[in-house]
Amino acid sequence: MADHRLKPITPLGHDAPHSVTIGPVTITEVVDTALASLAARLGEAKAVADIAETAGIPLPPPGKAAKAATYAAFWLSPDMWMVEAPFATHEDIVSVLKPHFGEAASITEQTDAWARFDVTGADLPAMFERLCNFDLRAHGPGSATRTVIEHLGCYVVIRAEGHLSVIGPRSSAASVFHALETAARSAF
Amino acid sequence: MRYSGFRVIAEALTGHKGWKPAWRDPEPQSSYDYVIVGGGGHGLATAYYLAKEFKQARIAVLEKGYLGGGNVGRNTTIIRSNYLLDGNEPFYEFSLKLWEGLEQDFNYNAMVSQRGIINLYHTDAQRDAYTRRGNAMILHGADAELLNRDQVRAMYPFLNFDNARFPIKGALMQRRGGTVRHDAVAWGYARGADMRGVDLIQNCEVTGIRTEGGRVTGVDTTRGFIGAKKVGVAVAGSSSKVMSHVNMRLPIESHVLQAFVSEGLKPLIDGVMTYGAGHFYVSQSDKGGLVFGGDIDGYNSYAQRGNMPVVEDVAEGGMSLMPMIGRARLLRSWGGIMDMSMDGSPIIDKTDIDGLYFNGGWCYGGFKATPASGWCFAHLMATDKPHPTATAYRFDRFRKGLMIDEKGQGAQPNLH
Amino acid sequence: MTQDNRIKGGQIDRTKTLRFTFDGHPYTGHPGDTLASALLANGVRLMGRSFKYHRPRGPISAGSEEPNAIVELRTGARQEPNTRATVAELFDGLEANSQNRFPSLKFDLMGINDRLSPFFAAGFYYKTFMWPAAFWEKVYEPIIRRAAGLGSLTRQDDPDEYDKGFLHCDILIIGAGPAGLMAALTAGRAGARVILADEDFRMGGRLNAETLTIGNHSGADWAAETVRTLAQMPNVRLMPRTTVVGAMDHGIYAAVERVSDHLPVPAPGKPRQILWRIYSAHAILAGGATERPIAFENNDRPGIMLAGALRTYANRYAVAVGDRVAVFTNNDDGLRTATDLQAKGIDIAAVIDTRQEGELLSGIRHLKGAQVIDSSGRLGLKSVTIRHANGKTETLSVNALGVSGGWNPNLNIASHHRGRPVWNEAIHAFTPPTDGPKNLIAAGAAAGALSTHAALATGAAQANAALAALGMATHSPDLPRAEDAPVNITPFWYVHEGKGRAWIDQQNDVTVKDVKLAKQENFTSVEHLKRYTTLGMATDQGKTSNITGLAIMAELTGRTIPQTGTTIYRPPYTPVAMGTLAGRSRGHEFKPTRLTPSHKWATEQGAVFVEVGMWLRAQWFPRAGETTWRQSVDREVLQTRASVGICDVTTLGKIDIQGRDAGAFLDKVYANTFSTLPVGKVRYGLMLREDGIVMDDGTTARLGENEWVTTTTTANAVPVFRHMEYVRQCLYPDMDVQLISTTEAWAQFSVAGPNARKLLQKVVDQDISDAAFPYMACANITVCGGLRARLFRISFSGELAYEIAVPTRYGDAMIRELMKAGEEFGAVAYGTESLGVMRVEKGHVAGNELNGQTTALNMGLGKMVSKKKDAIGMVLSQREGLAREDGLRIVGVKPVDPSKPLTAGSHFLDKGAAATAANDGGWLTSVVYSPHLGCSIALGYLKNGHTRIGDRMRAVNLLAKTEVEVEIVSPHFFDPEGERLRG
Amino acid sequence: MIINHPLLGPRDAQEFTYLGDAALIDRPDGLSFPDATAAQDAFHDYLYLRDNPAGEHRELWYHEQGDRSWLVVTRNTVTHEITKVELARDVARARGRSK
Repeated sequence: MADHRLKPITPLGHDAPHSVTIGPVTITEVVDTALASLAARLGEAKAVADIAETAGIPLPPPGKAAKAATYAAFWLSPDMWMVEAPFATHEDIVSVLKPHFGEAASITEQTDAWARFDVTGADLPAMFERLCNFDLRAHGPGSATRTVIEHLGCYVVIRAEGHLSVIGPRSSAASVFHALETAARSAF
Repeated sequence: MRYSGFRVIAEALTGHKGWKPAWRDPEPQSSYDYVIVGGGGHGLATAYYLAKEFKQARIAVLEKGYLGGGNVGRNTTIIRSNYLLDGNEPFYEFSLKLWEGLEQDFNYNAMVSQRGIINLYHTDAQRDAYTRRGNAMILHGADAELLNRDQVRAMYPFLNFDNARFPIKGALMQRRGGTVRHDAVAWGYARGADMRGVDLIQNCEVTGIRTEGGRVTGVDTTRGFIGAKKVGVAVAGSSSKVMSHVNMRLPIESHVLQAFVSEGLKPLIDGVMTYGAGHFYVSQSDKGGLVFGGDIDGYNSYAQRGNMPVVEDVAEGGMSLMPMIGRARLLRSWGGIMDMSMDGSPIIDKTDIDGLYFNGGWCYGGFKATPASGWCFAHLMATDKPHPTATAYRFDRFRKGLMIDEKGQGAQPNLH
Repeated sequence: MTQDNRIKGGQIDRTKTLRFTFDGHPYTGHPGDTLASALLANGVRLMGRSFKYHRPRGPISAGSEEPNAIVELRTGARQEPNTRATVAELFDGLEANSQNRFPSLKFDLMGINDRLSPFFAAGFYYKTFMWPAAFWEKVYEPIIRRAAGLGSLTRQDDPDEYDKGFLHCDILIIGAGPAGLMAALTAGRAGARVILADEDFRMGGRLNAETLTIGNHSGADWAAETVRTLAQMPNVRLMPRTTVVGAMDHGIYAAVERVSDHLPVPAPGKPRQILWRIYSAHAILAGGATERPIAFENNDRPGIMLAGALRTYANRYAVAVGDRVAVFTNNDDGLRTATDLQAKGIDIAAVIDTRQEGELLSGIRHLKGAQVIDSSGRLGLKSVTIRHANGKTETLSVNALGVSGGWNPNLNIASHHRGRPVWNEAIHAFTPPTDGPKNLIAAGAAAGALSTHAALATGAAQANAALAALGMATHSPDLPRAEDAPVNITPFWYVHEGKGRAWIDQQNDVTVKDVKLAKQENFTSVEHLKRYTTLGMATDQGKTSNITGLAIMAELTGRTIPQTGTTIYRPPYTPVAMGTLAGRSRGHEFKPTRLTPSHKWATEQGAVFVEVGMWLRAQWFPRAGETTWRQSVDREVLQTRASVGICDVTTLGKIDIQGRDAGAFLDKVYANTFSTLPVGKVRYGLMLREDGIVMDDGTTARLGENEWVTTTTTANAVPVFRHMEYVRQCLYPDMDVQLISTTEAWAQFSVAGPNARKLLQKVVDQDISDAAFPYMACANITVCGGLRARLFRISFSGELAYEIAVPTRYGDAMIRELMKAGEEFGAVAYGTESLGVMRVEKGHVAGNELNGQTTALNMGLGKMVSKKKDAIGMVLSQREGLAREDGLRIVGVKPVDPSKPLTAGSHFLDKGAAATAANDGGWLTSVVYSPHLGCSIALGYLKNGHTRIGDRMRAVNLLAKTEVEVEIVSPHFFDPEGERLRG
Repeated sequence: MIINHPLLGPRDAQEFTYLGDAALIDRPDGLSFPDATAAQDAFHDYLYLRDNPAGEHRELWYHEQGDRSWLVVTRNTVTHEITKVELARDVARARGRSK
């Protein structure tokens, strides 16, 4: 990371990530991941797949998320993925990815477009059935979808049993967090 | 028979034995001078004015179901003339003036009640737009006032003034706006038309329109062929269906609009109110039900029913505007088919076929237009000239770039 | 009062006593009671007044079909009007009050209406109150409105919370009576995901109300045991207190769960109710049936009930509604009331059976071919008059009468898609339509299978049908033994005898006479009948009245019932609280709030915020000593133009456009040409809709050969992105273009004013001299020692200006850094007001001018529409109505007297012209106070405006009855040559 | 309503934004006409006139709160039954659209 003098704040406006525990669940602001959208240029789907495989970037099919050693990704739209990488090493993620893909893909920094909240704990379906129409009881780890939470388009990525991420628009971080907290209080 | 308070008293004292049918159920004749397709508000009003104002005879109204069973029987009963654009405002003001004398004119109490309508605004830009509109209304001879927040609060202190996502800043008010008992409009026109010799033929669906040498000769119906010198189509959501009989494609899509009524409540809301930060408008009927609605569902539909997203959207608007209605219950919902036009404004025009006239594209604003629509359509059919207040309602305005787009949404009917 | 009418048995918990009040009087009841059952236990039969005639009324039912016993439940802000006492669960401390009466329930002055009833026949109001015309609003209507309504709202904000939620299942089963329970058992054992929803707080349906047996158990015990079994199944979700209120498209059902209505107050954080959207592959309607009354003279007195309800009160709630009871029936089911009640030790005066045929009950006075022709008892039933088959009349002293006219299947949900119910001659009732919602099937009484055995059998069969359709294994369970009595019914809708009123719709006071009058006046279509008489339009939605009214109309017109038709059932099945439908979207949570990256800092500065769509933006930044907003805004503007100002412009939409065809793509979506734009440059673009009207404007920067960033207006960020995807996917699918929104990814600040470069150079790591970074340049740069950023030299204010973007997480630090760097220049932060002032001074269009009704020509930008390429909107923008030279043009407006303020929305009139539409010249779109010009200035659209520069006109605001003489000027008030922004 | 997305399976229609008749895909080329009148005639018919059938209707829906795919949905406007869902991009290509 370049040695500049600016200090970041979290999506909720704090110096450090915020966290709250309600009943069996904990909701935590997560800022340790860099994000970039990766879109195959027209006719380059195969090339992008090959490069990604070499670079260790998983490119999961629609509705899915996948994780490899350094990179993880979830599907956004046809021929487009959100690539996740450790923030500490990939702060300027576009600069890291571009050399791999060259003109085969369009890559756009998305780290700060989103606010990520990880929700961990037992009985998450009981909470999420009050938030969105994503059927957690029928989807396991590795599923990812965009859904609507209190009018906001959010991605829900199931990381593991009892662990998922809600990734919502950064400007509405407080609204997303409020919705999560409220649903947890209602359910538990 | 003439209705009056004396008559009601006299009948009450003699066991109501003297009341006559409100209208006949005639068998269709083999031909008429005028056939109006559609026994809704607009069709009935057209027949009424053709007979009464334009002294025409041999008129029939053909209705596929029962009289007044379309949008005139399923709407939120609002009347107003608070339009912005030159193409619209004179017409709706004409309509409002007709409402003001309607009951005495057709001898039926339709409960025309001018308790006022307010359109709330929540931003400076909305205020500016309402100022523009209010001025346009007054320039056209209508009434308009701009209320500030305190004036609105004095009228409706229970609105959400203190905890709102989009605070109320004021309102455009038209005091002459209000509500009308919707069914009674259809019945009043029907009875008035029937009394003047118009044949109202129910359960008679038009299945074809016959032409000869570019001229209309009559209509095929489920009750046989009925000849006509002139045919006027006023079928709202079924416009495209009926006009497809002559292979006309229209600048219209049919969409479903839901509306709602609550359980009866003691009086809360005197006039009509629209929310400027959500899709919600409301009035309270004389029986006590809150009558309210919002946006159309937004997809082409002939199903006369809607889905949950709009129900919830409307309730969210209502609760945000008036958090005191949380414990009032929604009692009934209904869905009507709206003839959504490409610019949100109607068409009252001739067609390329001689003797075939079209009235449609009313979107969800047709109820308030009923008297003027009937009058202007009758005028057009009787004289072959558009009524002065309806000159802009032509098919060719889209070709010429003369759209009447109050909302500025362009050629996308579901946004109007 | 004590619970004098409480008898043995029932499903109430006598170990606990609950205290409650009705109209202020204290009573007691037990858990398991409803408000109605507890009141009846206490001997209270009178619970309400009817709508029109204010007739004294008691409950006729024990369920959600109740028209009469409706009360205001709770007090204060939680007061719920029109609440059915028959389904309101009793809780300790419950307070209820009667409604629609004055001064008291027993003595109601409006009861005068009952005496005047001949004058209030159906539709009377359509025939009078017309003269004089002005009297309607002033005299007649206020009187009518005062009498309107039933219960009241307190006008206080609802203090409770409501949730919404989403559930998914293979099979939704609606109703947990014998059919629903059996269906759930069958489907649950097969492994299907099942939701079993029931409106009652105790599952079991009629099994709880009857003395029937299933196998070796009582029905109620079998139900309880089955519920226990189902509760053990992880794939079955039991949802008591949950009413499925509507069938939507494609297997979606709306349901309302009453989470906290049985509690005095919801627990903290818990909702009062939840609106569930249930996504089902299949659904089974097992909602039972509703008994219907028989209309006879004075059939509405408290104590006259549906026969089945009398059994419910006795069997389930252990309440004897009366100690001497008669039964009036046309079918065998009514006989059960007599035998059940007699078994409870209640005196049965007689069973009045309209049928001539059939066996007589033993041990009960069973009168065949008899009818009840009248009743007495002002506030409660005292006697009924019967006419025997032989014509003789007899008066029986009774205090309760059970009436059964047969049972109507609760098919409502099945006809929510407008399918027409099917008349069934065997049970003389409508059964569900054959063209109901796809994948919805009915079982049990809802399907017309009225015996217990038939309910169990159809429940299992329909569950198997659903399982088979799902491709799951079916199995036929051994059905437990249960009664399978035939439905012996001879239709009998109303007693023809008598001159008085016989009620059909009790709440709305629609009587047989009203139906006759409707017939007489040719309101014979079912819809006309309903609308003319108000039949079925009360809070009970006609559950006990619609079919009866219809049948009477059929009889009067000589048609069959199916010929006469049926009205369409519409959602909701039972009324739903508005709060429930709104969920959490109310108050500040009505819509999400979007905050700008500098929000925290702006809050610290004491900024005043304004809603801009979902965004909250700083409107202005007051400083100490400033008492009006104008002082703050004038300062911000003057200081920006004098030195430098900083504004958060993050809210503008940003779309990252990449791909080999990005330039060609932009040429399609913008009216002007972009493909020729060099790398490192920015260009202003005008986007048209296909109809030629301006859709949006903004700048597009070319940061690399195939990398572009487009900005949109704040309001149009979402529609423009959607439009671009439409063009990309639907119109030009083989263009190599990739789009993604970066609106939120970058915090973007405008730095404007003569000292903008000096300020920025302190922050930017690269050289940004005019030579290195000229007007309309753009580049990827770094700031503050290495943070990557984007810099655009563009200006909305007309000043030397830049927009600088950094990753959003640094937005807060960046605004602080910029303000610090600007200290030496006296830099100010400015908000949306100052932004507006400066853009009007420059004649830039914004939302008020870009209102979806205006063209490029109107905006004076007609030349931007290239006719050399085929862009969206190019062709239709040339239509005669849009291309006319004498149409509206944008102009600047100044008051001739600088002290006169202008008002946006004022219209232009020529001097001396009358205020009529014919003279309307256009209007003022945007008005600001220009501190530079020292007066109010405006932009406006004026007919032929480009030919009228220098003219004097009037700007009239008829709403405020003001007018100002104005001069029409160029819209470019400030620095028209644009020298400052190139400085 | 539920739209069976060709890539994502059943999705609530509330996630989508509706545009209208899928005939909008068949946009004329504005430079392909002999004169302005012919161009305007063609664009008028294209933009403003609709079949508006009571029955099967092919229409454009945008998965705004999902994957941003434009879809062509074949839906009955009387029953709301959906019989086919395709990616609009595939439909456009099949109808000969390219760049």
